[in-house]
Amino acid sequence: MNDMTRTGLETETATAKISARGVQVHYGQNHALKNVSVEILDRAVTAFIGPSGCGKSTFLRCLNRMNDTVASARVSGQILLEGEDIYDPRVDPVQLRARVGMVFQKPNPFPKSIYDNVAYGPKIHGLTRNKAELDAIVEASLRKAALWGEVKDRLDAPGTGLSGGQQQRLCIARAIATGPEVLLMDEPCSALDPIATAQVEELIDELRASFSVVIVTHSMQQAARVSQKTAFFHLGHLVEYGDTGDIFTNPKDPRTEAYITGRIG
Amino acid sequence: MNDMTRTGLETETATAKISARGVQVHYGQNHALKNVSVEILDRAVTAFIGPSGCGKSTFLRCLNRMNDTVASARVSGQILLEGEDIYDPRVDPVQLRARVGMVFQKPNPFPKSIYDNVAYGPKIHGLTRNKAELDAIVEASLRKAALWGEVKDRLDAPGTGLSGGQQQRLCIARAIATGPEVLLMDEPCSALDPIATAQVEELIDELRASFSVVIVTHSMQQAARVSQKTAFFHLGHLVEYGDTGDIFTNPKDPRTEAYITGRIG
Amino acid sequence: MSVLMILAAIAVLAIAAYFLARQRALASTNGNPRLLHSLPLYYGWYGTIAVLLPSLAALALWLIVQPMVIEARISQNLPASLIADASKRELTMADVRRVAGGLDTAVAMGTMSEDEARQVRTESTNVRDKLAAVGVALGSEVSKEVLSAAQDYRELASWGAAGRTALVIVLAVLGLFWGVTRAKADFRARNRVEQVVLGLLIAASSIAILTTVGILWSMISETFDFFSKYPIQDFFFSLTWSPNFRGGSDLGILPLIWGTLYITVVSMLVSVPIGLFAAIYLAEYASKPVRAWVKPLIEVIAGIPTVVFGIFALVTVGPALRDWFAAPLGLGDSGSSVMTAGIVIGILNIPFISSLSDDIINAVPQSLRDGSLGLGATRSETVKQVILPAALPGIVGAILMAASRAIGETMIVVMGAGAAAKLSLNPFEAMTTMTVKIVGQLTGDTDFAAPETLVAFALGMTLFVITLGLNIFALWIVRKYREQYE
Amino acid sequence: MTDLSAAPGFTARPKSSILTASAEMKRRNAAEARFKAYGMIAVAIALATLAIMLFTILRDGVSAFHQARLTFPMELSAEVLDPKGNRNREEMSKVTTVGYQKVLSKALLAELDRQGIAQEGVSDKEIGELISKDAAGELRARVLADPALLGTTITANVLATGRIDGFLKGRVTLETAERDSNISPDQLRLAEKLRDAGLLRSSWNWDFFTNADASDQRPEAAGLGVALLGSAYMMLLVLVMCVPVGVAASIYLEEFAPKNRWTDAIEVNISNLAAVPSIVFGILGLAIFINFAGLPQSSSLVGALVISLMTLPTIIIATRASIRAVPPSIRDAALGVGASKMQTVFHHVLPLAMPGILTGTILGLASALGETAPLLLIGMVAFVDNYPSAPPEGFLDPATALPVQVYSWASRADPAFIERSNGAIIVLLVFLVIMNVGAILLRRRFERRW
Amino acid sequence: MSDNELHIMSAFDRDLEALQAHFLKLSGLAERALTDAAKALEALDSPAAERVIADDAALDELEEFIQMEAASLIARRAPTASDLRRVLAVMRGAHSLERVGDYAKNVAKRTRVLPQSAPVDGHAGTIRRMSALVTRMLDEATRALVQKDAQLAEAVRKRDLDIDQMYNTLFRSLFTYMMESPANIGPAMHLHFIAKNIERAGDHATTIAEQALYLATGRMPTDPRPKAGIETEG
Amino acid sequence: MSDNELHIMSAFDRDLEALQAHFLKLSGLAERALTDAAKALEALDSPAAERVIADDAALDELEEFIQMEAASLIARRAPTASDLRRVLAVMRGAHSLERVGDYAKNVAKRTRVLPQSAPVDGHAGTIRRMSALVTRMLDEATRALVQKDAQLAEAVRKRDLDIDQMYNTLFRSLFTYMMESPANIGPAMHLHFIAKNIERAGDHATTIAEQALYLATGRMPTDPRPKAGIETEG
Ligand SMILES: Nc1ncnc2c1ncn2[C@@H]1O[C@H](COP(=O)(O)OP(=O)(O)OP(=O)(O)O)[C@@H](O)[C@H]1O
Ligand SMILES: Nc1ncnc2c1ncn2[C@@H]1O[C@H](COP(=O)(O)OP(=O)(O)OP(=O)(O)O)[C@@H](O)[C@H]1O
Ligand SMILES: [Mg+2]
Ligand SMILES: [Mg+2]
Ligand SMILES: O=P([O-])([O-])[O-]
Repeated sequence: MNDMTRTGLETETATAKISARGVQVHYGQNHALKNVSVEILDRAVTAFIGPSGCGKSTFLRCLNRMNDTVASARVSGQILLEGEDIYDPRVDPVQLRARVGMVFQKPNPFPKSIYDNVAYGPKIHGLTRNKAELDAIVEASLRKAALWGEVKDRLDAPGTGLSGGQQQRLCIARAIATGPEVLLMDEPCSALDPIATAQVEELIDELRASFSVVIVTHSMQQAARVSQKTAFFHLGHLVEYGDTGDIFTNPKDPRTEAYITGRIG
Repeated sequence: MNDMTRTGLETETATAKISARGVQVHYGQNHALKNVSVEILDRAVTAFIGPSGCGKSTFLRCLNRMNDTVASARVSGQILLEGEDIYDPRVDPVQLRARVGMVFQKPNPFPKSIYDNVAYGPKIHGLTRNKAELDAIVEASLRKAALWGEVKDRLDAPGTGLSGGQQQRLCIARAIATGPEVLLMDEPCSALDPIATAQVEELIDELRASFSVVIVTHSMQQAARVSQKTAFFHLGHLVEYGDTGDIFTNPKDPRTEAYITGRIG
Repeated sequence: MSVLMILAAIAVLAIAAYFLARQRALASTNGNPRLLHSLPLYYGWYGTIAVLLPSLAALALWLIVQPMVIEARISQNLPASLIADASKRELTMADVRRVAGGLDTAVAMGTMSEDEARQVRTESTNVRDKLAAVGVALGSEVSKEVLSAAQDYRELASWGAAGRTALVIVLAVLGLFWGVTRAKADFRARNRVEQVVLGLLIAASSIAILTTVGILWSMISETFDFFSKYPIQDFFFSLTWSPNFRGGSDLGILPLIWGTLYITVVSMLVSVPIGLFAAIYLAEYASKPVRAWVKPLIEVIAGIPTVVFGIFALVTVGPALRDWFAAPLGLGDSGSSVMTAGIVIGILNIPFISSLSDDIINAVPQSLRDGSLGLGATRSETVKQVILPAALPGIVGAILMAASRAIGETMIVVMGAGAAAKLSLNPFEAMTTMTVKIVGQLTGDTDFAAPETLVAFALGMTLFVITLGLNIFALWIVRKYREQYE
Repeated sequence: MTDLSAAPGFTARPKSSILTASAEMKRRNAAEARFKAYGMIAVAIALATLAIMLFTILRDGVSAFHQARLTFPMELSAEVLDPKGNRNREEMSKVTTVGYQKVLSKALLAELDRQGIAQEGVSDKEIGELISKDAAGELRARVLADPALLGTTITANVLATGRIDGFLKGRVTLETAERDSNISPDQLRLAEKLRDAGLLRSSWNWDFFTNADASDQRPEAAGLGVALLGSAYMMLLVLVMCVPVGVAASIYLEEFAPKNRWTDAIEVNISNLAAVPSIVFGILGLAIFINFAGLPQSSSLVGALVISLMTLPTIIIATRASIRAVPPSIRDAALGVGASKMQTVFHHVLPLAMPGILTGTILGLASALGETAPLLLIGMVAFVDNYPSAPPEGFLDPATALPVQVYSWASRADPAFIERSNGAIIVLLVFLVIMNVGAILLRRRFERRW
Repeated sequence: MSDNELHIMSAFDRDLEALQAHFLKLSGLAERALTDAAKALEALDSPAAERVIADDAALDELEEFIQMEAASLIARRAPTASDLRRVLAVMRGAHSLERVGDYAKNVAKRTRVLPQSAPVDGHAGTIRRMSALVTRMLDEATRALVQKDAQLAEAVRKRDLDIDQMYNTLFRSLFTYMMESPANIGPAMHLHFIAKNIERAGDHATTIAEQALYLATGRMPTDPRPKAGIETEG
Repeated sequence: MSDNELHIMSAFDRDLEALQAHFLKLSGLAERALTDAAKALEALDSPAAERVIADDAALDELEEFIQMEAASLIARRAPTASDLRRVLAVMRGAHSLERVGDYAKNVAKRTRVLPQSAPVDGHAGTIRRMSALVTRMLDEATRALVQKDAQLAEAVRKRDLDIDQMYNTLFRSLFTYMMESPANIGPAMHLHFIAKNIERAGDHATTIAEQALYLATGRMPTDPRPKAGIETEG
């Protein structure tokens, strides 16, 4: 059976994009994340699941140092992005975030035109020398986000006028535009209805051809649908990490089993 | 096969609690609900599913005239609660709402003690003559809402201090306390995490022993899990209404099939 | 070079620095902005800041220090008689400055040559007339000492100006070099620029603290001065207030506090019920169009200056109360009264209470309303049992703030309540408050050192402490409340 | 767990038809109606007071925009006004206003004669008193400015005295004149005839906007010029000092300040400063800017400094509120694509908060415009009849401000000043309305940008 | 394993239990059918055989009901991990039981047409013992599945070898019997197929045991089933 | 039916298609095994029979892979309605195909031990024809399932009767052959079982056709399968 290609899982080259080693996070006295070590694969979708408050978002936000903006958060341990420690004092978190993009729970387009939303990142990072280059980046990003067809005739319309699902795809396009290598998504579909959710999930599935995607989700079904790797967090611990198919048919840890079958009371 | 008791579905006496006939709702020019006729069974959970904006909430809010508070809404058609038209001019919506209770999307306990939250309805409706009776109602309601065990030692604690799932069960207890016959719930779990959701679903399943429950949900899985009857709305139409098991294994209408299998694009 | 010229020079250098630094940064990567750490404009801004920051700081410092140094030098040379005590010395220095300024003007207008100005002597010329001709009026004849001191002053000032120009320009040029040389690809220009901007922001936010410090500082020393001249227990416990500008005044604060509180209570009796009910009506009952019109209309009241309310009290309310209530009831015949001021302050506070309460009521989430209505409660039951209890802390906060406004209100009381300090229960009698007396004592033509004047500072201090207490309490309540829904 | 049987309470509510209202329900509905009525009454009271206030102000103030003037031909006799006859200004200026006064009353008398209007027991002196004391000065200035007028006959258009003006406006009646030492009923009757003859008429009063304040003797000449200019200077200064500092402080506190004791102190401080009685700021201004820093009393600069410190908290609070109203998700979004904190604030937060900032600023300025009490303490209530010069020096010149002018007129004895005081209020309110409308328009405009 | 804990949503547990209860009932029906058929054969009791044949309809119906119920449970509860394996195991187990029922019915049908003269005595006993063994295997396999008892399942699986050996013995005996006289060939053929049927029923019991192993471990057993010659295959 | 439209999430479609592709491949393997076994029998070609036996491992493995994949698909995509029926139908169909493979293997094993002298010529042809028919049925049933073609499935289901009749004919012919000489009994028994195996394979084709009907209509066919006597049952 091992010689056959499993349909759901086609991670050919399983190289690690991000390696976290013994990551601990404290919020003041609250030990929110306890010794988490995990490898985030390149060109694959990794899902973080777990009960509320188990530290999924916390860990996700460690990966692009968005936790820096929380005064009380202290991060220890090592997180390597392609072998370089992102918590090295020499690292400018602003530059890091251009490489590790983020998409949030609620679609949050800037109240600007669709074009400007996507162009913002490239502009502040000085990625382009002229308007033509910028146009090209915007178009490419929107295409990648499967939104170009829907908005190409109204790039000047405000991004906030789109529907929820389109807004979320716009946010993804915006994140893509800075040319990141990793895309972090914190419950990107929880504010969307089932149809928009399916569209975004479809997009995420396509994105893994070019990015390493990490997605936090409360919906185990969603994790099962979109991810190739799943990590289960519980009370700040990383309990189990493995192939999504295995986790959902045959988890190793009884806590994982209890959670995904709806038994933690 | 028909002579066997189907495990999921034990609706012994299928009497209609509410009959809606040709209900139409306009919001100004917007024809939000088109000729909906449906029977809500007593002692069963009926789920309303459908894409965003299809009119689920609108129809639900017709059932206890919460739409009266929306200035632009016009309702036509007939809705009978045990044979009496609830849109009859003689009907006082305030009285109606005591019989048709409602639970909302986000848990909204009053910023009072747990006890006062539950006692509020009985008090304003003058259901009790003395404190002992009130205590009895509060306890009975909390028991029914499967919350008594968790809060019986802190009835004076503020209701807002409970966890999300507990808050939602408190809201259900509050609604139960006025002794309604029908409980309407508009996406009661969409603000909850999976564990709290499961707890509330469990509660809903128990409630159908005594009430007629109507639940609007975006989650088809949820509808499948908790309901005995499912109604699928699409663009303001009631497309299909039937046993939940049938709808989810073998729907009649291609639109229902497309929606529940994730095909409406 | 004049200050204006220096500023212009710095500006030119700053602009130059912008472009040079930007250019250099770009050149360091052969024109490819992607290889720069920051966007090119940040390198430009860094250059600009490198020019501006040191030179402007030096300039400001120089401008502050130079007069001090010069005056110290000059006063050394002045005869002791002219600088006997602080006020005398101040007067003399003012004369010196004015004469020096006059000479400057004269030179500028061409009526005097530079040499003349330097050489001119009181013996040979009537300096006062000369200066009057160019529009500089001097109170008295110019004494010899003053003139020579003025000439010294000019001399030093011109040296100072030269030194200032040199220093500032040198600093600016150095800054330019610094800024431009550092503009290289891996220089973190954005971070540096942002640090400077952050510094400016912090400086701006410190002004609030400085203001409070200023308030306390301005009152504390005078208040101590007052208490050194007037016994503190008399101030706080004496029942009479009768200042006498010839001395021997009774300066008991109790009548003033009584008047203040009486007026405040009356005003709250007017504003709280009306404001609260108006807020409830607008927030819960009024239809959209009604609300859209009525709310701003009520807020118009809040926008009307208090002096207008003062006039209203003086011209309309006072006489009306007197003629319709006080006189017929035999309670007095004063147009100015506690009632007048209280009612008018009450009116003034209506929009304050109604607006704040309206905001607070609106901040109660709609879901609570839905929850209550969904249980079969009527609107008034919802308001009374759910919304008001939820909003109560906020409303109490609003009421406390309104009370502190009423206590601190000045113009209406000045114009509507009269100026007689009395301890009376009759609301139709004129009484007065602390604020009125502060104005009264400080605008009278008395010696600034007399207790009758200084008492105003003690009053101000007391008022400040009372309202501070009230406000902090109100703030605490409002904040606590706010956290409930956040 | 859900033992229904153990629920005695659930039988309490009798099952009834929804079509009939219970007695209980009727009682509750009545309570509902009462409650609603209270609210409407409260709103009605609030609006009624507003209406009464505006009504009285308009009633008492509109008349200030009209002023009675006497118009009659007058020969400028060269002998009297230029006794040396050499048209030398310096010589001519030796003739005081009293001389002109005489010329004026003589001309009026002559006109009366010419028109055949009987004096009816009003003495010549009393007729002269009909002309405002201001007229002579005005005429003198006019002649000195243009000596060629001497010897010609010009049409004099001079202010009538305040009582006559009041008489035309109905404020002064024959009865009040009985008790008035400044005017007699006879004079009023004569004025009536003058009016009928067309010599005396009421006309639009531009001088009200341009004149400086005037002494108690001639309320008819008092105007708002200096106050308007003073207020304008102050507003300009407040705008320049307050807005940048306020916005900068708000940005720091909302976006950058770490949450610690110090920023907490700043925060409490600011909320508190917003509620400190204005009179305390007056004391501050007096003690610090005048007594300590030695800035000139009554100057618009000191006024502006005091008002700025008062307004700063208001602007900070409004600005912070609108910065806070910008959803955090926008900040996350910007940080998420790699914008720095500073870029996030200046590219996204500030533009989004702009409408709120603008509105808050304008409203803060509007309330600053109406502030009176602290200005009294720093001497801006002083009588100023010279215009401040042009900025920047003008900022140091003595000036007064609109609301202070209102107050100072209101506290004068002559009822003519009350009218002017109300007139000034109308001007002040018009300014406030303009600012508020401006705020609304600006806000709209900004909001449409997206 | 934690799936012995209860689900938060008890209706899920009830559904699962109901499904398993039906499954146990089905197993009971299959076992009785097999026992009854063996008894009818031994006694050459046609009416009893008729009853076995008639009863098969109920068994088929119950099996289809279980399949529908399981499908509905998958649709409604989206089970994962051990829950999913349990449902799938029950589905496959039910299919096996239905096949067992079919075999019992075939035994009964053949019993019906066996001549009274048939040489049942010698072989029928063996067949009854075989069927008793299979019945026990079925019972244990079903229990192993419901109770997720890997050990029991493994034991059942091992026991298949015994059935195979009994079958082989019987096969040879019947073969000899056929050789004796051409007249014996007809009845012996029937007995032959009957034995084969019961052997197949034993295979199905093994299949159920394997499902129990799958359920308990998440994998199908990888070592090949113990087999005793071609006769017992296919 | 709308399930010919694509899912919003195309990975779901891909998964479903992959599953069906494997299913078709499995069907191909089973058909080839059956054909090859029949051919080996006709030619009494032991090495060919060996190959069939060896190939069965791949078939078993593919079947288990399909079962795992389908379970994983259920766990990961929580299919409902027609999607769920499709997955379940494939699971059941795969099981049937695996059984067909087992029968082919058994045929091959019996071929291996048939003496060269066996009276294959007469019967082997019939068996080959039977197996050709079954192969076609399998092919068509699989296609009916994948293409959700109720008509085709119904046709396959009807055709089962032909197989049964051929089997009955063969049965009688072999019976006669056995009577002729006791020496024939051994080989005839093997042929007998071989025929029975192929008949069972036909039954499985019918089962697959029934799954196709279930998929297309949501119900299992309620009319009883056409049957031709006890021999073809069980
Ligand atoms: N800014 C913060 N300050 C203090 N504690 C925090 C903060 N953010 C999170 N925590 C705490 O850290 C723990 C982990 O939080 P986190 O947000 O990572 O959970 P999560 O798994 O994302 O939960 P959810 O599913 O509800 O989003 C929780 O106990 C939470 O209370
Ligand atoms: N208060 C309102 N005023 C005007 N239109 C409304 C109002 N409420 C709902 N609608 C419109 O009525 C239609 C049905 O809305 P409804 O809220 O019932 O949808 P829904 O099915 O509940 O959607 P969702 O799943 O997003 O809650 C929509 O087109 C919506 O825009
Ligand atoms: Mg989270
Ligand atoms: Mg809805
Ligand atoms: O159903 P089978 O005969 O293949 O076990």
